[in-house]
Amino acid sequence: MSAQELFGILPLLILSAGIVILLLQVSFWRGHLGALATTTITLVLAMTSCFWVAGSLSGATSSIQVTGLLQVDYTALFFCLILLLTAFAISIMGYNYLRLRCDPKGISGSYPEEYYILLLLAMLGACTLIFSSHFATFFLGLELISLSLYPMLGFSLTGDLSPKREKLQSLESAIKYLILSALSTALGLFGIALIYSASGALDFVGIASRITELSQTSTLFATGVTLLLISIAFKLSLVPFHIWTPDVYQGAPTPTTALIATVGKGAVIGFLLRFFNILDLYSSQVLLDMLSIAAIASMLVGNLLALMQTNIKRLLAYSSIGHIGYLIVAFIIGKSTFGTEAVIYYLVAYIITTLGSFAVIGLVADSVEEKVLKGEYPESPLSDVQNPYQRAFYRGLLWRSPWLAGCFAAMLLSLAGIPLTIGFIGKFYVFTAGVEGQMWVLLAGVVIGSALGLFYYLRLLLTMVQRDNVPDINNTGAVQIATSGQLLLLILTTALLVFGIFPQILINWINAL
Amino acid sequence: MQGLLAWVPLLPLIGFLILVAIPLFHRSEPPQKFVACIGVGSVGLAALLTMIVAFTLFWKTPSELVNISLWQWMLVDNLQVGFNFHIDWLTIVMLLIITGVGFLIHLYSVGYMRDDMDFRRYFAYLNLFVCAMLILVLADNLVLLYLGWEGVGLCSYLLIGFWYKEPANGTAAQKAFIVTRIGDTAMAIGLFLLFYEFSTLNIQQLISVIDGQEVNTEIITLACLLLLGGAVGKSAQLPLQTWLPDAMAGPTPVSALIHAATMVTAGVYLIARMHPLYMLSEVAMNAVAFVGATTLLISGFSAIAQSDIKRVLAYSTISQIGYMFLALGVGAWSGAIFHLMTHAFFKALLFLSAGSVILSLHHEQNIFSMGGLYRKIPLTFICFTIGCACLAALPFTSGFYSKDHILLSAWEYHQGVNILWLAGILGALVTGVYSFRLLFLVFLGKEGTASTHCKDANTPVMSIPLCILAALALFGGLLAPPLQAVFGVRPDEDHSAWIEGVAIAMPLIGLAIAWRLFLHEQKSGEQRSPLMQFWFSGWGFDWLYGHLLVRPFKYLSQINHNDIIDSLYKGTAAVSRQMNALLSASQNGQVRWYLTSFAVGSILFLALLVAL
Amino acid sequence: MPIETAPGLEAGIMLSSILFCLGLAGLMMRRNVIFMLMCVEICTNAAALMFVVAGAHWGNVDGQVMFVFVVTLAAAEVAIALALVLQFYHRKHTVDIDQLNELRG
Amino acid sequence: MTLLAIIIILFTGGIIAWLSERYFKAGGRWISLITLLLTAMLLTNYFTFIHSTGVGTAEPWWDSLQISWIPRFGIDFHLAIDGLSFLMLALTLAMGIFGVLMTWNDISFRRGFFYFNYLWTLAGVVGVFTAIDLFLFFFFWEVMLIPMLFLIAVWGYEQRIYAAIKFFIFTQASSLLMLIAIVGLVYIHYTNTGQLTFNYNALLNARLPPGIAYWLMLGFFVAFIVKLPALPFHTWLPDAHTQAPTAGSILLAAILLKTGAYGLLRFNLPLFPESSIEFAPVAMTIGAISIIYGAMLAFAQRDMKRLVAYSSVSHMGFVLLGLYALDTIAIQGAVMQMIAHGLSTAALFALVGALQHRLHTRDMQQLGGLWGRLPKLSAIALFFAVASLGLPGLGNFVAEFTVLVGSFRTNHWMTALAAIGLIGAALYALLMMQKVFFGKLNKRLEKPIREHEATDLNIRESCALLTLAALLVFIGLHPQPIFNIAEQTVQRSTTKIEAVLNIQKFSPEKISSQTHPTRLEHTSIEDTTP
Repeated sequence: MSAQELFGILPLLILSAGIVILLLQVSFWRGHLGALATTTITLVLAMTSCFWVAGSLSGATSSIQVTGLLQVDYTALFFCLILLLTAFAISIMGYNYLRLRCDPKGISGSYPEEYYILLLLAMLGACTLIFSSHFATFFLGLELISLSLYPMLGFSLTGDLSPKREKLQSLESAIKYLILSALSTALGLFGIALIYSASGALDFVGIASRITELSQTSTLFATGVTLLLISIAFKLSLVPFHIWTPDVYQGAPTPTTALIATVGKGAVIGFLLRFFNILDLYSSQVLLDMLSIAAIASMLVGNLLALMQTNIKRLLAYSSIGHIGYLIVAFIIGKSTFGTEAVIYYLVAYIITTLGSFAVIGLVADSVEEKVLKGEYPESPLSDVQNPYQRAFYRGLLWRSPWLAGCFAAMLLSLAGIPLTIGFIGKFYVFTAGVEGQMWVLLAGVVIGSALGLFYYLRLLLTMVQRDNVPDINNTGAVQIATSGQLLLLILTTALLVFGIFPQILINWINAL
Repeated sequence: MQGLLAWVPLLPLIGFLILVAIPLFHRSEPPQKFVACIGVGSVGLAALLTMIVAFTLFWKTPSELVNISLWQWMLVDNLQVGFNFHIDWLTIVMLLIITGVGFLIHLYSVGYMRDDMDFRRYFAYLNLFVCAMLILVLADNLVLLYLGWEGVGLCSYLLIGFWYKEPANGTAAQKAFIVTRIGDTAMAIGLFLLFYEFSTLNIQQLISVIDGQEVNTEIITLACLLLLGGAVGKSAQLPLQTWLPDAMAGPTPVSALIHAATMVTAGVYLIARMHPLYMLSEVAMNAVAFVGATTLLISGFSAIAQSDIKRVLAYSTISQIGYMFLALGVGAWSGAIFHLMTHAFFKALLFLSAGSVILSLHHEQNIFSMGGLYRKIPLTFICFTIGCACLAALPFTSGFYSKDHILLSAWEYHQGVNILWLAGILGALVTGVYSFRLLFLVFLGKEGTASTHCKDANTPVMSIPLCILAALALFGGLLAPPLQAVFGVRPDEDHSAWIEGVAIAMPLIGLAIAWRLFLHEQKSGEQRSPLMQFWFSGWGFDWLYGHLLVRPFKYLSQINHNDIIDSLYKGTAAVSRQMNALLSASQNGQVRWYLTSFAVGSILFLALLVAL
Repeated sequence: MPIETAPGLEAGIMLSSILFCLGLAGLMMRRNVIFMLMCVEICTNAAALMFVVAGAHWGNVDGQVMFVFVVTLAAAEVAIALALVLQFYHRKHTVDIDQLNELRG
Repeated sequence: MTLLAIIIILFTGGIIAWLSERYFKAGGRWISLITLLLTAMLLTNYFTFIHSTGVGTAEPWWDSLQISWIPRFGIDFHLAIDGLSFLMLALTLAMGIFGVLMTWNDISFRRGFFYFNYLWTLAGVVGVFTAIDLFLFFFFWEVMLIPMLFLIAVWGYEQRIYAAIKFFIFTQASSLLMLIAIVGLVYIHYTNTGQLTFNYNALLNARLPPGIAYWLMLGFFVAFIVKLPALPFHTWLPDAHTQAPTAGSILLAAILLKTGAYGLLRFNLPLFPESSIEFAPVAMTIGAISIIYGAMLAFAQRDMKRLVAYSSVSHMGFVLLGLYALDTIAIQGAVMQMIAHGLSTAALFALVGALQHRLHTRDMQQLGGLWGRLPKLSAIALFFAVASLGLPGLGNFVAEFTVLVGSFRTNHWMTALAAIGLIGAALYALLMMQKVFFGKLNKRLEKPIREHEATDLNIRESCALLTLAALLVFIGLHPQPIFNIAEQTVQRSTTKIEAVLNIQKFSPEKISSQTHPTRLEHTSIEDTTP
């Protein structure tokens, strides 16, 4: 392992170091803000190192092969950067979430710091997954994400101020995800084993070189890839492997939901792009057809499921199923540089928007939780109007908290793919990709899905502008969210609008890869 | 000098605008005198102007055409429509009738409408009508003519429904507008056809185009029939005659001006104006003649059965216009116009007299409650008698000359006894019957229930027009309009005396029948024999159209008033909701079910792998 | 490259497939969470077995390395899982997975 | 630059109106009025071009502005104006001012935000009418929808959410088809020439394979006729109109519907001449059926706003008929109809809104006999009712007449069918007059009238409405300026189509079903004016 190789995996090293430091720090000195600081510093350093590594990649060495296991290139670094930024946002959301739920001075003394360790671990897994060029690292990365996600999903259990209902739901989501994810991992492993038995190699380049010698239609190989794809489809919650998504999203602490919806999917997409490209799986029509079918099913089923949903977290879960379906449309022509660009752009759009939506939901719920703690609000909501996760709660929000509602409206419009937002440019990419690949059936799916999607996005949006039973002008019904949360929303909304109106900025960044 | 004619339609328009704009500057209603000055004065000035121009033109060579170009209206591709007036003797005759009779009726209205709240609105509408009617006859192209055509239709609508508080009036007004619109639509299609074929809608150009070349007779026939559709609608001829009797809901002077003297004869004018076109098509000519002949008989018989004084006159108007159509159909162009003119005089006279009767009887219109009025309102009686005499074409009245002309032309046209002529003759008999029936029932005989309250309502502003019109009706026959330049000269033929004799005899027989039947009829207007009931209802046309067109249309639009197409989308939405419910049921929260779905999904994918 | 197609490969695939299916079936049928975790283990181990078989077939050690990986991760997974099951039992006094159905719709 | 300035002023005006809400409760309407007047003044800059346009000038645009926007896709921020755009902009701004004036006191809830949405809708529409980069066009096409959505959803009547969502889904779903078509067009052009551009001028010369061109054309067509709206995509309109606040209805009817027609003329016909010719009979049939069907449904309504809304369907059917007659006269007529319908229907909606504001009902069963109490309002309503039934001398007649004259040359039967719509127009217009204004005063109305809630039109409203009336009379009697301004744009569409038709004439197997018998040459006779 040369110095250059070590340099190449600098982001991973920094993350690992951060984890170790945080572990030590926590064992000596418990402190919520301190943990947050270490986490954010680690993330920032890792991001910086990404730029640094990218800077050294210029010219002849467009990628660094780190032993046989990892490969560092521009695309991977870009993904890494995006995911680290996401993690940054999630750590802020997490801070606001945990602040209200964990009371170290309480009777049982619940501590929030482990959440950050788990977050960094998940990020380490995600980055490993993106850099992986070998099934061992793929498996390692994937499992790192999953293993740290299980406790994160169930993290409400440790907060002794969390409402009882929230704890139970959190537990339920963790167990559900654990069992299903374990099965999917097993299936994926089985697939890898089949690929290995067909090709005799575990590194992607090796497999690629072997399968050209093998007959293309080796059943063993194809079955292996299919099983692996199923496992990945599970992580992406593509139909028909989507069924866990709403339950897990709903039950999990909102920052974790955001994590699973963004990093969990982004890393897998990043890996999938590399995997398909190296193995040249784009030439396999069967796989593409399979993906297309899954994509169409996802677009339709996801949006149909969301149609009458009143719980916002479930609604976003269903909508994310649809969105991954759109993403796959771009992914199918991912072989061309344009396809890659489209996938990345859509992913960035998806991440910004999803993050923003969950941030809004999480922060609104936190503000309610704060009131509960002060005794101003009933702990167990009697009606939907009092439940911050229900649509009815958002009634007339625009008149109560215009800025918050404005941000949420921007997120929703972006999800619906309306111009001036990044979601529109993303959808434009999908359409362009679809036209370029002449995939008319898929495009029809996108159109129908979008039309269905409009209904529930708009219904939510218009709920926020309802004028009946709006409290008086003196902002009694205003939702007060934390300053850090406001800042986060502001940044996300700005990014959403800037990249929506001047997409060239982001395109340039992507194409600088 | 002729350029002044452009002012003729403009003056009533200015009057209209002033009357309409008053509320913008003035909170309360202006005094009646002011309104009357504007309303009557503008038309009076227009009449004066027309007479001066006509007088000067009379001494010039008759063939001289005058065009007045105001501005280019539409110029798109080869569609060239100018806002231009074309003036020949036909126009001038029409102008004289419209402004002259119009002025008299305006004047009469000042008296008739003196107690009405909406005095100003009335004169505004009336002025607008005169303007539109003038544009109709002045237009040098069919589009501008159509403008006037629709304009008079609108004013007719407004004036029929003038007393808007009574819903029946509104219904009558709507009926009038919509029925004529059906005709107008046919006419519009006719215009499209003409433009398609000849690339121009200018009347003179059209005429010169068809003069010069071989033309497709079928197209011409079709175009003529479509134009006839418009004429039929506006002139209340079969099959679109049903609106006119109902149109009597308007104030009586309106009926005199619009539904007797001017607007309803626009169809006659149109066909006369387009006569070179019609002459090319035998079919169209026959159609016009038969429409006229049938109408004049049907409505003549209907007039016999009516009990409302104005409805009698309305049916008689339809019948008289039928005569004009008959004349047009047999090529007696100038005869038609001549009858148009005399009809304008005597029918206006009749309506205005009827108006006096109605006003004197406090808006009683049922002739069976009248009777014996000759003593109470003698001037009206005299005028009405003159009118009836003209209508029935008693010898030496103006009606006699014009109707005689028509009957002779019908005779000539087929060189002998023919169905058209017979219809005309029979019509003359019927005319005699119903006109004198009316006279006897209203003015002679026993006093009816309403007659007892009779109080002469004539004021000088009403009497003077009545007298002038009476004079015109009596002596108008001497004023044969100089239309040779327009229609060409027809050689006079000698007719055997018996034809003339029949023509003279028929009205007299009618008079006798009326004398015999109606002078001492019991006042039992309510009980009618089935035949009379059939005639009373206008030969059941209203019933027929009601069941054939109106009701099905209303039914169709009512059952579809929620828009059946929308249910398509509502259905889609419902299906989506159903599928949502179905899919939501799959999210049942059971881990083992989730595991099963995962397994099934995997198997599906593997099956896909095998299948693809 | 395989020197020759070892006869053991097919048999190994069959065996591990059957194992996997057994695990899957158990997963779908058992209601006790502990048993379900065991079934997941069976599935994972089926895959691990497959690695070993393939490694033997190709004559390289990658398969065995992967096996170690898999076993390690399975252990980690079970550790977390058991912690969660403990919480589950603590709160619901049961380990019946069917009791876990609050989230749905 | 002026175009950009207009758009920017509208956008910033909207923001200022919103912000001013905090300080002046009534600030929004003044700011919007000033903003609109300012933009209208800017637009007058282009008056100089009106007279200098000659047919056949090499440069079709009066003014254009091109700034690189997304070079990755060859997308520019490209605005340009020609005669058609100018007319549409003038209509947009005029109706914008009209809307503000007519609803001066209507809005009491969040006025600033209301006018923000109002101005942003207008800005979006101005963008639509001037964008000639296809992507930019689509961008504005969508941008104008969202503020409109808010206008309906926040300030609308009882069923506003339903109506707003319906409106949005219809337009949005159809516009996605257009997006696919745009991308497809650009992609084909790109594969043919290697030049990636969304520029309208460049794409005009794209050579498209006939089969694909047909589908692309349909993509555009559907998006545009949803907006128009024509059968069978019209059902959003009655709901949206009925539920929208008065100002929203005015914007929808007068301007937003025109974007569909504009799109057909600007994009569909010149971009896909062959397919348009092939498709013309179908489109004309849709147009004719819309005319009749719209009129029939208008007749069946009880709600006054729904009646006017369905009448819009009927009127816009004329536009569709005229455009797809592919005949200069008919297309000119369609342009005229866009303007005339904008004026007359906006006024009708304003009147219904005024009634609703005064009497709190739009149900014609609960109205009646208003003439006696509200004579000015009734008289003006009468004027616009007869305008909408196509009375000659008013703008609508000129439009409908030219449309029908022109389309008769290409398709007799459809034109004859459409002409029957004229009867339908009379039916519903007079029905409305009869039920609302004539007859006896409805008993239910006695209370509001007695309590002086229902006053007649005031000076502001009268002036606004009379100005529209005067405009309608003006274009009814002297439409030539509008024909002249639009001529160049129309010519550009028709020359392309005629060129295609000429080619088809020489290949006998492709002769379309329409026959063009030789017509007599136009002979001009000098008028002798004494």
